[in-house]
Amino acid sequence: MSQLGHAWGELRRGSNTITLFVVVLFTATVLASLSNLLLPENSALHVSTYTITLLGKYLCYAMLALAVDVIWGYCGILSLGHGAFFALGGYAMGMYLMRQIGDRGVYGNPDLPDFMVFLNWESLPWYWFGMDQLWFAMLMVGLVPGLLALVFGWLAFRSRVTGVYLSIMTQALTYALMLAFFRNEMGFGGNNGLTDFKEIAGFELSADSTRVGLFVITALLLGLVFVSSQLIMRSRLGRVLVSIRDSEARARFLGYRTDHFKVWLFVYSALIAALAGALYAPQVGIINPGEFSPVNSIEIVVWVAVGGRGTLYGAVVGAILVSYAKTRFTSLAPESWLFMLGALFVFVTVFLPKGLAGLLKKKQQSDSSGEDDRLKLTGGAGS
Amino acid sequence: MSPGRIKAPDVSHKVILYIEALSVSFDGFKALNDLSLYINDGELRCLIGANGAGKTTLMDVITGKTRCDSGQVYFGQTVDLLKHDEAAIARLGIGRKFQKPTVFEALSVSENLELSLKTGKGVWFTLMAKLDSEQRDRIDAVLTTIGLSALRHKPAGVLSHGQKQWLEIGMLLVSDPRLMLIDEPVAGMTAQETEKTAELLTSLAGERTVVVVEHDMEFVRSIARTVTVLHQGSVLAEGTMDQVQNNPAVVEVYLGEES
Amino acid sequence: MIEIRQLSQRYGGSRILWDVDLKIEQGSCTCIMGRNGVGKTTLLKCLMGLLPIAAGEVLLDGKAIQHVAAHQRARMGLGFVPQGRDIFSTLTVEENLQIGLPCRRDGVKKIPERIFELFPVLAEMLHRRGGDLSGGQQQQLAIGRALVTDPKVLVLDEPNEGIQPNIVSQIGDVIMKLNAEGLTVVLVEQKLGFAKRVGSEFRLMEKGRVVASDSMAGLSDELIRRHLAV
Amino acid sequence: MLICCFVFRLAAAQQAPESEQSTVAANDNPLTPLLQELTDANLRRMPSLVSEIEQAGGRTVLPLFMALQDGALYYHSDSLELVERRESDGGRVTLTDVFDGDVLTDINADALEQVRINNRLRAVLQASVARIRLVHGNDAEREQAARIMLSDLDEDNLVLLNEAIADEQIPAVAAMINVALAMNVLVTDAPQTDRLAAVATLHGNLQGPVRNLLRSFLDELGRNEQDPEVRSAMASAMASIERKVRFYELMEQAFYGLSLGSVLLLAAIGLAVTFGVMGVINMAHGEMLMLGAYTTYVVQMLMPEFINYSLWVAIPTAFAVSGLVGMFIQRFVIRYLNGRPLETLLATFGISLILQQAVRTIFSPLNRLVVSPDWMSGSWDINPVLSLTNNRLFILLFSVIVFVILLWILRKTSLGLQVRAVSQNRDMAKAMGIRTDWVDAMTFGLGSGIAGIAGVALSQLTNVGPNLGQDYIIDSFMVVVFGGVGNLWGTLVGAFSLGVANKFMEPMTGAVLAKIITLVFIILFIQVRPKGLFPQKGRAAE
Amino acid sequence: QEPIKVGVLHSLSGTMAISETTLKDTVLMMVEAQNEKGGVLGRPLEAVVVDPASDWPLFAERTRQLLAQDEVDVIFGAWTSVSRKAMLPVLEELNGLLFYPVQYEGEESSKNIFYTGAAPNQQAIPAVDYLMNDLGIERWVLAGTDYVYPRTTNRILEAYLKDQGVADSDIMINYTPFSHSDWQSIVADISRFGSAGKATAVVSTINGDANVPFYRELGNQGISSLDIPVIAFSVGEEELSGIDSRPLVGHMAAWNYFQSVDTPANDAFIAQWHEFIGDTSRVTNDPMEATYIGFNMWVRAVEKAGTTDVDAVEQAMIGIETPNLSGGMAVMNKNHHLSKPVLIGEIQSDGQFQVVSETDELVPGDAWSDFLPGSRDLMSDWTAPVRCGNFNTVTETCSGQSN
Ligand SMILES: Nc1ncnc2c1ncn2[C@@H]1O[C@H](COP(=O)(O)OP(=O)(O)OP(=O)(O)O)[C@@H](O)[C@H]1O
Ligand SMILES: Nc1ncnc2c1ncn2[C@@H]1O[C@H](COP(=O)(O)OP(=O)(O)OP(=O)(O)O)[C@@H](O)[C@H]1O
Ligand SMILES: NC(N)=O
Ligand SMILES: [Mg+2]
Ligand SMILES: [Mg+2]
Repeated sequence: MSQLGHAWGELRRGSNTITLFVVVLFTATVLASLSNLLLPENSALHVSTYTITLLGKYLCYAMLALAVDVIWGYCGILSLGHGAFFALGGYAMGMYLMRQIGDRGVYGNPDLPDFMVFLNWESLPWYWFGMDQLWFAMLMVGLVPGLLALVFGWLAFRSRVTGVYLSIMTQALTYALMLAFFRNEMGFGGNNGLTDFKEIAGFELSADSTRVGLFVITALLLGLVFVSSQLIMRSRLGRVLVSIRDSEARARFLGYRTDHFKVWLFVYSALIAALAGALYAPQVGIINPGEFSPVNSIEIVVWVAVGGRGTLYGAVVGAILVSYAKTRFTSLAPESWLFMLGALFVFVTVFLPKGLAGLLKKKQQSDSSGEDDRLKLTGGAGS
Repeated sequence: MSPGRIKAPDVSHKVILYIEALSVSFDGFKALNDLSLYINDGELRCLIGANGAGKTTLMDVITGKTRCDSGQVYFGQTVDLLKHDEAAIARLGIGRKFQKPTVFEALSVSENLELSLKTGKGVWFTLMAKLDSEQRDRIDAVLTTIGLSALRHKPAGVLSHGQKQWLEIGMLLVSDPRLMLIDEPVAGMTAQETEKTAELLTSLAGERTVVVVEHDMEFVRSIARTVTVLHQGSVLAEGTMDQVQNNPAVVEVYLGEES
Repeated sequence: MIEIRQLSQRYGGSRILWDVDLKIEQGSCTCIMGRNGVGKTTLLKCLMGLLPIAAGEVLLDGKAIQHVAAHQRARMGLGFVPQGRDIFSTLTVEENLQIGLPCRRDGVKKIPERIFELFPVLAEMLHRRGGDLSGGQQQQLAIGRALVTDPKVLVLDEPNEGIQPNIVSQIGDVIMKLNAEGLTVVLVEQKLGFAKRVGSEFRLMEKGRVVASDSMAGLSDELIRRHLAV
Repeated sequence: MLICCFVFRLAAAQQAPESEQSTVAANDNPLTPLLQELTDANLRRMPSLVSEIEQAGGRTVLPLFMALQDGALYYHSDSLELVERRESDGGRVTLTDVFDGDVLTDINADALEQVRINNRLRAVLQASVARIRLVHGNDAEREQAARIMLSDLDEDNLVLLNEAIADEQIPAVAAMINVALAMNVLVTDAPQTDRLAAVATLHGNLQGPVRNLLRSFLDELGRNEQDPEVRSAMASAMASIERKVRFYELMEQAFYGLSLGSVLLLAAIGLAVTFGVMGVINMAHGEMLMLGAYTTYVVQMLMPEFINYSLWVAIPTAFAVSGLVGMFIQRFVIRYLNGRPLETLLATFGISLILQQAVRTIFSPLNRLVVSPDWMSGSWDINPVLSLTNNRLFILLFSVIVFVILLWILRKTSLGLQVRAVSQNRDMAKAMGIRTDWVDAMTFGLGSGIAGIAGVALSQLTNVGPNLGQDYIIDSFMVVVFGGVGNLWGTLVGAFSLGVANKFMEPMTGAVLAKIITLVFIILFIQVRPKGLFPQKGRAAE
Repeated sequence: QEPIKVGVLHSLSGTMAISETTLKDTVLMMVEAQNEKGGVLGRPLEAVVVDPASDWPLFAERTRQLLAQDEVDVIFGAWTSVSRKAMLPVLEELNGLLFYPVQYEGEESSKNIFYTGAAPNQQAIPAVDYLMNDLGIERWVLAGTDYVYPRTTNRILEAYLKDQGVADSDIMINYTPFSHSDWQSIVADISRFGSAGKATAVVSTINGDANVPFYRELGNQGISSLDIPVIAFSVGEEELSGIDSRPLVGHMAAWNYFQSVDTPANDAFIAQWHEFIGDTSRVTNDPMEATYIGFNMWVRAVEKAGTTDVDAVEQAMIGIETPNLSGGMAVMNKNHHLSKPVLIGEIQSDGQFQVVSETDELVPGDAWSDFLPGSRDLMSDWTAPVRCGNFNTVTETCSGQSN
């Protein structure tokens, strides 16, 4: 109880980034949703369902970026394989959505998804059981990626795999999963993945209201994840994480079992990623092994870096901005958008080492910095 | 709620640290060679010896950083340190200051101290942890002692070399360990600071056990009761400062003529 | 030999060095002293070109070098022994020493025997990784490494930190010997005894400024109390 | 008449060989109408036409058949004269007389039409050629002809073989013919002793048809040999064959493994420099490979006449191109990221996108055609079950040479020493007089240049397209990390062991699963040795 | 006049750009040519090109963008089946119209998609028939990239071959990942499989990028079309232009079109293409012809319907005939698939194919394979009264997406 109170206190006490973030997020969400549902389609202010879906996707990406920032920005664990957890979450949700199709598939088979019918599967593989229940699927959304993160993290962090070794191993992980999910024998639809979803929890996926609903839920959960991550990073736990980032050995000599912390954080981050994936699948309408591709995971890292690692809002902003840029560029300049995107990445790294958030901070600082700094700095020992 | 509490070591035989027949080698090079050493509870022990004699390595073994080839290390009568990892050893109450100051550069000075506090170190504990007023006072006191009060909110990364040395000492103090292993605390300090450190360490002994490695003979002289001299991985001499100082072997390999 | 004029330096927003003026005579052994954090290391790094300066001039033999790249300064005869030694840890002792050879103006391609005469332990450890050496051994290696470049000025930042007493006096002897042979020495040193033994000049720093300079004989107790006491 | 002229040439050609005096007069040469028919026969008629030509012309039609087989037989659309049309690498066309090989200059190449040919016809031609060569070919040709006949023991062939064995001097050829005859003995109702002798001849013979024949005798549903003595002899002959085959298959697998390893090594070795030694997480490494491969393409475009030498030009050129691009990247981007290794990932990822799109824009998104020089095509046939492909052999050799050179540069030149110093402590390196900027640029250029060289090799194995780099980047990182960052030997051992492991798994698991297993293995291996196969040792590494 | 908008949704970057960029250019060429002829319904055509970047979810997003934002009247796009699958729900939700120009695995028929590439029965089955009857092949290697098109095709072929009395032991199936580049052991396996004394052929559904190293390895291991012929369903002129085809002479491909087809229509098309792209060395291929047919049919259908309204055009499409490039007429059937001739070509040393076999009649594309148990009873008919893409002829119900 007292901890809750404490958390609330944290939340209120000068937490203006949190407040600002939450306010902006919710205003935007509410405005967008209302204007989609209430305004007539020809109104200038009408937000199209296309835009809502797009925004929903961006928010999922933002959540994913947040997941990466939590481990990379605060604990120095650079995961080049976070797409794996995202995709697993997406697949768990996708399996549920597939089961919801029921006998409306092209073959009209009430039990087997279409791809199983035409590849002659006799019956549903065991790991598909229970996936027709939303609660069970949601459990799996957390459980499967969570367990994977736990096992992988436990192995890696206990054996003190660090730095680029860890990064490359996470890449190997997602790459291996990609190859595995490509295999049709796995029973996840091979290269095509899962698609042609019809409904979620009884709501037609193609209905505007369902899309807006999913969008709002995504925004809510993003807000929640943001606040909880922010609280974690402000607690002593957050400082321990930073200390592990700076000098893991030293933290160990202070009595912290750094591997526990890292495993815990890794699982937490994987869960966020999985949640993002679960929200992503119904909004985008397809989940396939491409999500496991190492390049996707690198892109996540790029979002975080562009936004500014080590600041949660930076990650969110980076994800949304880069995704938006990609959306715009691919239609504005289909033949040369890669030049622009590539140049953007180079520009940001060279000129904005701390990302966009760093730019913001610098501005704030230069506004308030004065000459009296020297007094604080040259104190010397004792006096 | 104090999950951090750990049973005190069994010091019924007065000895808090047993080191017996310890050997460590790196690629065939013997850094420690059949070394035996006993530290009494509450003692202030100075460890001196030539560069490369194995002093830091000894601390590495005690704190779990380096695995030994053979030998035994006991904390009190019962705790076999070789069976514990770094974190567990730290939680047993063995604190250490490193030869090369290592602090958490991105954290502020006071956060460095906060993390060193003697409290729970588990994930859940730290998630919920909050500084109580007693701890706050303790941090303030230590900040004053190490002279970094004015820099408490600065990231430790911007400290000068000597300031980092002090911060490390501060981190050790605030963690209130049973056994302190201090590697070269006064390197890079002015004479006056050295004196101050000497006072500090002397005042700590008694309640805690302190093992200091230092090359500054003046400093050693000013704090030492028992001095152990290591040479090429084993004990060369042990005794009071005077005894050691007049030991020709020690003079030969370590002190040189002028001291 | 070396002259520093109105040197200022800042780390990001905070200023560390304030209009430092400093003169070092050819053949002198100048000790720079001051409490922790007053900016001694910063000053030396500015001299070596390892930190950008905000304003001011650095002259070597009357030539302005503040815009000369660090590696050029090394080739012009500034040898540096940094605080904390900064040994190339995965290079062997021999390689650590060889690194400096191309700097030599006399074109010698072999590590001079002289180094091993000064620091016999380096000869014993020739093929071990620099990073494996104990702190004291590393310190000797760092000095040896700087000497390989055959410098005109040797710049040392607290060279005795963590060194066993007999080696300290040995290092002192070496410095004095080299100094006597005409090598100019700039030395940051906290230990008064050592400074007094080897130094011919002193400069006292306080909060980023040089507050006193004189020959070593002029280092009064008053100055010590004012600028070095805790 | 033009036809006259053609027939005259034909007659002259038939006169040429001394051994077989043609008695056929020019006018009633039975070949003439057949050859004329060749120009407009449809593909169904062709096989029988070819046999008739063989009957009528004997060995004289061999060049004609060879040209036809290669699709190089053309006829003039008006005169119907048959000519051989060959095109050199550079696209220069030479027309020659089909029979005497004289270069023809008086024929308009544009008026030529190809004599069409398909697979069925090729098979017929192959048999015909073998028959002619068994009698008239040189040693190697005779041996090959006999070998081809092993799988086609019809009566005509047997007659030829029996004739040929009579005066065959060369043991290898005789042995091959004897094998054929022995096989024939087995399938006919010969007495037991003959059959046993035949089996003895076939004992341990690795030729595919021999194996198939013996297998069918041992197969109860096949010929099912009844005579127990013969049967047991056959079984032992078969066992010895299978033992050998198994052995050679193992060799073959090992070679495949090493060869895959050599590709991994080549792909990774440049990364071992830029990533392993310099610490730059170089996501654009794959694109350096790609640039090397495209350089090969451009070089071949520029010297179409000298494809056989093009690689020797491409290697230094690719080194220069990729190296310069690498230096450019280093100077204008990576230099600003010193001490921020993780950020290099981001910037180089951006660069890789730019480079990919750049080649897409310049060279189109399509794969480019890179030709293998003759000396890299084909294979070294050690025996019928073991042959090593030349391109793989060369690449294996090449990878080792590149490795040794790189090792030498890093170990024995001052650049090697300096780059290690710089990557460890830039400031201190500066203070030691090292031009860190220069060292960085050179090293990055070296790593990239080597990647370019690797690209030349890859162009001989796989697609030269904008995605080439993406296909290798992950494997490269895997190899470097598995071997141990900063250790070239680790990269070598890592590459070869992953290659071999993969290839030994593949037959059991298939390519996909083998790759997955390899990845999982690497993940688990790193748990045991968190710094790879050859970790950096010492205090500093902790 | 307000232009009619034509969406072009082919990957211009990423792994699929290799194949798809050409199709984007083809559509642009057709649009340009049509505008020169005065557009459609008197209105000019305007191409809206976007890049889904070989990223499957992006195909869905871009489809939505084209339909909802840009309000295009028709989309020409997609190559891989997965991209089409990703687009399909959006097309149906927003009632868009897609022309899909690539050979595919079948097992689909959407009201909103016209399939102008080959279904398995228009490529795979005739190819196998040719090998079996004309070349006497008895032993089969079904090699493919591990994804749905090869999987389905091979499943159909396996069933078909067994129907024809081929033993299990005479079929070898092998799957490799996308862009597989190390073919040494697989080719060696094929070679061993083929040396058992029976005529052996490889039926290859190996996808684009993996083909170069595959054929190179075949060449280097000395496996010629005489030893073990390979017949491919995904290797066309464009793929061959990146391979040295000299060692491959005699290996085969089955398509509905080859550049070498000698017809006036084809000559004109090739000339038009060369002029448009400004490079006479560029080749044409089957998906281009499929795009060509699809585009012409759409123009005819719009003119017939007098509107670009999707429902009207969809109905107008059925029964439309336009010339194909190989001489005959292509017919759009009720199941949204074409009737086309099937050609088998042998690779020539110049990278072109020589047609060695051609079906006498047009083969109607089959949306649902007769050789798969799940789809045997399904048929597709988008005309009244059935109006269903997957009508079960046994239960007489229409299941799935058409509801
Ligand atoms: N990880 C290691 N690998 C190889 N050799 C090592 C390693 N750690 C220590 N050594 C060697 O062991 C010996 C003892 O080193 P140690 O640091 O314990 O000496 P020390 O007594 O602390 O010296 P100093 O007073 O100079 O700090 C040295 O010669 C050192 O080179
Ligand atoms: N990278 C940095 N960023 C910001 N401030 C710094 C940085 N490095 C040093 N400082 C500050 O600059 C001041 C001078 O540091 P410097 O290292 O020059 O001191 P010093 O005189 O060498 O001290 P010591 O005797 O402890 O070595 C200190 O107050 C330190 O906190
Ligand atoms: N439809 C295909 N070839 O993927
Ligand atoms: Mg030590
Ligand atoms: Mg200093």
